[in-house]
Amino acid sequence: ADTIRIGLLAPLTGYAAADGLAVLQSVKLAVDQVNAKGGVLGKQIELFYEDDAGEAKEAIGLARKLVQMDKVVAVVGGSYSMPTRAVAPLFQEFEIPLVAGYAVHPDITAAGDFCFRNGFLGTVEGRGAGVAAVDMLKAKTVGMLTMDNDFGRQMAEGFKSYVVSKGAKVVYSQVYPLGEKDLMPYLTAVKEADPDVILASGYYAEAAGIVKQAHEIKLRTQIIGEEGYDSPKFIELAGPEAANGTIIVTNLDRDDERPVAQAYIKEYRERYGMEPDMTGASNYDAFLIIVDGIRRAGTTDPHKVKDAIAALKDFDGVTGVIKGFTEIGEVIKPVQVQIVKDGVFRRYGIVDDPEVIDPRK
Amino acid sequence: MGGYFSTVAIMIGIYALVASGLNIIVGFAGQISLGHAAFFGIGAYSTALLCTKAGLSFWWSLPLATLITGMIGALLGIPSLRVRDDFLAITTIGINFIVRSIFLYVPFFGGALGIGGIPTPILFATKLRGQYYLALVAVLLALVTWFTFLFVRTWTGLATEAIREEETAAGAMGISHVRFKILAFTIGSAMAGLGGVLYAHFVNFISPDDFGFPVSIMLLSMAVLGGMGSIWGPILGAIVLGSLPELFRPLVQYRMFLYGAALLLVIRFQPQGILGEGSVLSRLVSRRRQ
Amino acid sequence: MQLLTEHLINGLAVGSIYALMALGLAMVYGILRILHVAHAGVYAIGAYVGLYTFQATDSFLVAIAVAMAACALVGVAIEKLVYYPLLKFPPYVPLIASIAIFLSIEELCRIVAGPYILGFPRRLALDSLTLGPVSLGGMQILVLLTSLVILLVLWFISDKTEVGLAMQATSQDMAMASAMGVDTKRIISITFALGSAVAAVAGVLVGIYYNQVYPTMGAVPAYKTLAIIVVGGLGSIPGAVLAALLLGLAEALLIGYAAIPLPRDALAFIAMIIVFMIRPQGLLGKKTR
Amino acid sequence: MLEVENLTVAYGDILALQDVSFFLEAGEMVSIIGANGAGKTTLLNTLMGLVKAKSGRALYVEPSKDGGNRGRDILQLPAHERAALGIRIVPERARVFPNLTVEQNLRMGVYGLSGSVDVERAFGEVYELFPVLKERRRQAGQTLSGGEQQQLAIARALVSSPRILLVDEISMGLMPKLVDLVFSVLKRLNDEKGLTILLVEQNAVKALAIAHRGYILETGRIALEGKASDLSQNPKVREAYLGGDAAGGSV
Amino acid sequence: MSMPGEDLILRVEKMSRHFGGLKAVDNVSFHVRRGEILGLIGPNGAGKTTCFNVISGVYRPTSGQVFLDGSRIDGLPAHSIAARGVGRTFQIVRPFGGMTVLNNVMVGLGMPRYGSFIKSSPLFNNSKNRGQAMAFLNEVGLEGLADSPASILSLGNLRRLELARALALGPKLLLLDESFSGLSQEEVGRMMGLVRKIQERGFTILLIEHNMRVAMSLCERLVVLDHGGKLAEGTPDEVRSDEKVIEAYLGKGE
Ligand SMILES: Nc1ncnc2c1ncn2[C@@H]1O[C@H](COP(=O)(O)OP(=O)(O)OP(=O)(O)O)[C@@H](O)[C@H]1O
Ligand SMILES: Nc1ncnc2c1ncn2[C@@H]1O[C@H](COP(=O)(O)OP(=O)(O)OP(=O)(O)O)[C@@H](O)[C@H]1O
Ligand SMILES: [Mg+2]
Ligand SMILES: [Mg+2]
Repeated sequence: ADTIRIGLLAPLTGYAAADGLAVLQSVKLAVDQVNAKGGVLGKQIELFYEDDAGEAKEAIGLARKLVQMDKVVAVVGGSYSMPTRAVAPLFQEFEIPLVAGYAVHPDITAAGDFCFRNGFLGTVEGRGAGVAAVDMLKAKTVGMLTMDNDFGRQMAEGFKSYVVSKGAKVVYSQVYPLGEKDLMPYLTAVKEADPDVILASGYYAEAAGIVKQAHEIKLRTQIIGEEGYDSPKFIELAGPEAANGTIIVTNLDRDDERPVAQAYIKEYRERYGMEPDMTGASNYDAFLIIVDGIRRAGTTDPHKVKDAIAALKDFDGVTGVIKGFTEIGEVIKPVQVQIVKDGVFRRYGIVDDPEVIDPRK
Repeated sequence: MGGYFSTVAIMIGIYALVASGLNIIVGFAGQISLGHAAFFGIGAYSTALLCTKAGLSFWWSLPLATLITGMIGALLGIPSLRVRDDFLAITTIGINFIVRSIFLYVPFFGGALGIGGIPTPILFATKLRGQYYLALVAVLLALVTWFTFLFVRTWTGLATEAIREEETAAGAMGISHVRFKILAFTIGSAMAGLGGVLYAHFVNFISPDDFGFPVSIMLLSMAVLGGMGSIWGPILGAIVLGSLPELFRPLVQYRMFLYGAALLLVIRFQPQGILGEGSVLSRLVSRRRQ
Repeated sequence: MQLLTEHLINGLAVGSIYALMALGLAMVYGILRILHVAHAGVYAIGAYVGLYTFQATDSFLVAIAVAMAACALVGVAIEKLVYYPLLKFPPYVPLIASIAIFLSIEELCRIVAGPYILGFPRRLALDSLTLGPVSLGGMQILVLLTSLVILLVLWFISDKTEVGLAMQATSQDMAMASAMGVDTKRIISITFALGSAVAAVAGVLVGIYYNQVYPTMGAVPAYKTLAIIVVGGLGSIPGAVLAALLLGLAEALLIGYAAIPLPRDALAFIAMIIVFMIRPQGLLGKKTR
Repeated sequence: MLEVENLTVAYGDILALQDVSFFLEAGEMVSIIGANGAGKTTLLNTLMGLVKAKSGRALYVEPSKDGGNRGRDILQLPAHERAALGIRIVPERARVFPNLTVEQNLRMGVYGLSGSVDVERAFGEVYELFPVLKERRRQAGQTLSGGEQQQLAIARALVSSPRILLVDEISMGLMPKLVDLVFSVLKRLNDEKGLTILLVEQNAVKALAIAHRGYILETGRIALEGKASDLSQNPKVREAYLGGDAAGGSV
Repeated sequence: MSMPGEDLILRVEKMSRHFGGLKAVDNVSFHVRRGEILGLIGPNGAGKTTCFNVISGVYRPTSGQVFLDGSRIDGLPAHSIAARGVGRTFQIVRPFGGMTVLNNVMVGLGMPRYGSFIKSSPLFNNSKNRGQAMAFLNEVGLEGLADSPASILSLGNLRRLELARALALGPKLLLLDESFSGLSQEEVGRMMGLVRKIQERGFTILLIEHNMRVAMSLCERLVVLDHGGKLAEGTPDEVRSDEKVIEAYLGKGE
């Protein structure tokens, strides 16, 4: 073929459509940037994207379509855990490299050596949040208000194990269902328990609800959020006043001076007229990791590309300097701690303690 | 035939099977159920647990999980004895939500993570994949359809229909509404369970959201669209509603809208289903016969 | 004690929003015996129209009025174009149609307004009210008051006027009602217009209360309100209100105190099933044979 | 007052009425007699607007405007506008509103008429006629016994002071005492108030006894018409519809 | 009144059925002898249909007992009372509307089979069953409408269908609730003949009727209810001349 075909699965409709859009826009940006510089191995890249609506049963058919009909050589997994987890074994079987952007389920990389992840495991991000809580904020008592899904639960686990190991006490722990808008009953209870910090997970909608309603009932507890908060929408919906001072752990650092990060942020803004977020950035990187793999392999042969990706070292990504992948394909990169100041995310700190960020721990 | 097509065809086959079960409950027994995905899920979870935790093979698990689902269906059919019509419809929505919550919240069922590693069935030392799996689904669907065909022609079928039409009069004819309603729920649920088994071993991993309320809606739409109470209806409905989204796939952003609009148009202008009485298709067929 | 009051007030506010959403549904069910799932879509449309009008005019009242008018139109259109012609078919036929409409509305909202959650540009400046130890948020007052007014108006219409009687008669035997001189088409349209306008109010209030307007905002209410109206007794307006308030309170208290391991949405249905085991016709429903 | 021309009604492919023509003079009581399934109910329901006609006309002439008026075709009007003209029906199977109370059912009878009808008096009259209804004022329609429902249906039609009353087997389910009462009420209303009545009745002896004229309906067509007294003497009619000679009185 | 050793098929003892404060049936006792035609008459709202509903198991009695062939049946579910041989028609007709007239009758034929899974699993639509069902339709004069859906029948025809369906059960006791109302005069005569024929086949019949021509000529005995209680009982001649019955029910008319 005269182009190199790369696939993308993303939730362009359905409950996660907003994330799907950020993913698609970012990857398209990356494709154009690469092609503008002459492509890779002298060929242009052609993107084949499909909408899995965030559902496993949709994704499995589409994975086959990408491989068997579109003949892609590698795939960016730009969707959530459930669909990505469903397709990982298929790509393994087809021997097509898959780099998941932000899906968090452990089984994805466990499917085999063709499956990689450029996002944090929940436990890693949870430990990162733990560092922010006890090491940066010096919390003695903590609370947890956890979103009820795989990510929320794993994160809570990582967080809890870290803070407890550092001697902090968990005084409130509650799981809430996804999509919950009325968080008052929980927050009122948090107010009663009065921990120093609370880890409150959620996607931007729940996050905005938590932060806004906490502001309304004048909750004093410092809120630590996670990558789900990492969206300009969060600040917009919560209102800058309520959002101010919220700390989150994520993988995009807006104050990162490295040109690659600044260029992405600038071009994204210009091209789409909106703020980039972590989901887009992470998949942008996932795509570039594949391109980099092809370039270093010097071929599109999936086995060689896979080996090249596995051998990645100190890759200069938008989401930080990626140290590489573990033998099972989990990314090793620093956790970014950000704080909302004057209505925008700013750097608060970086967690790069190998003990914390190594997914094998 | 590419893998993509067999995937779509397998899903259609599975849905046709599950919708056929719903057809027994709604079409023949007249008990509106909006929670059929719960039984689909119970079948899938049963086989997942039987195979991953108890180490059973697919071929043992298939009948066992079907049976288990049928039994639970009998149990969950009990509300239909107490509440009727729209009350029942909404109660079954409730059942769907509660069953899904149990999958989600009881750690035994794997929580939000679901259950993975459900084995692909093996027959004569070949893994049943792609076309082979499609063949398996087709054979089972044919069996179920044949069963339905017989069911409606038995005294049981007649009694079930009588209850649908007039429960008090059916009672005066010696028909126990308890027995036949529960029976309909049992059979219908067992079919859904069978579909769930096939689904689980095809996708290889399952999670609570695969069996949520929207799936129930889709199943009911299939049964109604094809022609409720007609044996081929659910199959046709599954083919139409299963392939429409695939046809619209190139229209990414507009796909689901078109799907909704298409469903609306069909139901609005063929309210008795594509195969139902007075539909374009059935009129064509009967004209030819004359 | 103060905590308890806060829970109670929050529960009441949430409950009255549920009531507004359920009311229209109960009315529509009352007249056509259709499980009008698309009502939740109308509610989402109300929120969007309210939001855009608010952005354009900066006036809460105008936003509400425009949203009500728009939703009344949409509601009547759904009734005339889809439900009315489907009345003679079994109940699942209009139900499926309703679900298809709902799906289409959700998708249309997403296509037109984008998949994002939108917020009201400026929070309404509402003072909070302090009564002794209890402080009521401005939003809560707004929600409670609006709901109360609407409830009273609807109760009056349905219980004290000839139109209300005609609504009931139409729902029980449409042909006979028209033989008694009732213009049943008009009565049905009035019912849909009223119910949909109330949904618009609910949509706008929810949009402001949580500051979130998004395409799938109707998904949860779509089925939860169904549970509410059956618990209340299908078609019974006071029943729907009672059930909605009870549910709002129960949710607030259970989540606040009992830390139950089930999502609140399952709660509504568990409550429903318990009610049915005791009173199959719902809290205020009439027994029918 | 009502002139029906070539009325044809079909349910799907089944023709229930074919080319039926007849008329009703103002103040007249006309009886329609026919076997089961002949189309009597269909006829009344079509005139009321409960069933749609396939073709034909039914011209309604306002009694007040005497002389050369052409009247309007009520088949083109929706049922509620026919009701507004003063056409009312006592339908087959009573069809009371099941979940409305007795009183609400009666209120439906005067729907939209509160200006033109003395509701209090009208209610008083029917309560006097059927005391059981007053007793059961607050009971839901569907819990009434069959005969009580029938009484309610009659009362509901009478309270509106109709101009044309369509009556479909008014005696169905009523006890003998009430059957006599109801027929005498119909006769009185017809005599004294000039109420125009179209009477469908299986009890043909009674019907022909009080009606002025009659029509015999056979499988959807008018087979015979004439003065009531002539019809009841007609041997063929006696044979087929009056139960032969066994048709004595009721007791 | 019943003599010892008399062959009673149905015994109703001190039966009451109240709805809230309303005593629809209050402390009523009567019996039906095997092979007779007994009429249950009385003013509208007297409680006749309610009696049927209790006997046939639609309602439980508030108090009192019902014996069929000596064994108690009150409170049993309707279907098991039907299975014991009580067939009935409904005053407010209840056809299986979506099914054909023929299948409506088939449902009745199936009665002996509904009790067990094994027996209810054979196919029903064979020529033998069709023939039997058609025979019942013939008796009531509906053979021409066998393949029409029941929902399109006129009221008079629905009454006949109700009767055919109940006959198909082969009941030993048949309860007819105003089965003659709405029938044309000619049909009434024919149906009376049919009822007599059924009686000759050994069936027992309990009927509610407001048509006195029918009640007086068919029934050997009459039980008169009023306001939930028993007002009178006796032969047609006795009842017809009973002042209380005339006052409450028959009226002075004609
Ligand atoms: N809804 C319907 N659909 C189809 N056919 C119908 C419907 N209603 C009535 N018919 C048919 O129309 C014809 C006339 O019925 P109709 O009820 O007018 O008769 P009728 O003279 O009132 O009889 P009856 O004395 O039994 O009440 C019958 O053949 C009947 O089967
Ligand atoms: N479900 C019910 N709830 C309340 N009252 C009822 C109910 N069913 C019957 N009744 C009342 O009980 C009384 C007896 O009713 P029933 O139907 O037995 O009368 P009936 O003797 O059959 O009269 P008819 O000759 O008019 O058919 C009536 O007054 C009726 O209003
Ligand atoms: Mg008739
Ligand atoms: Mg009765």
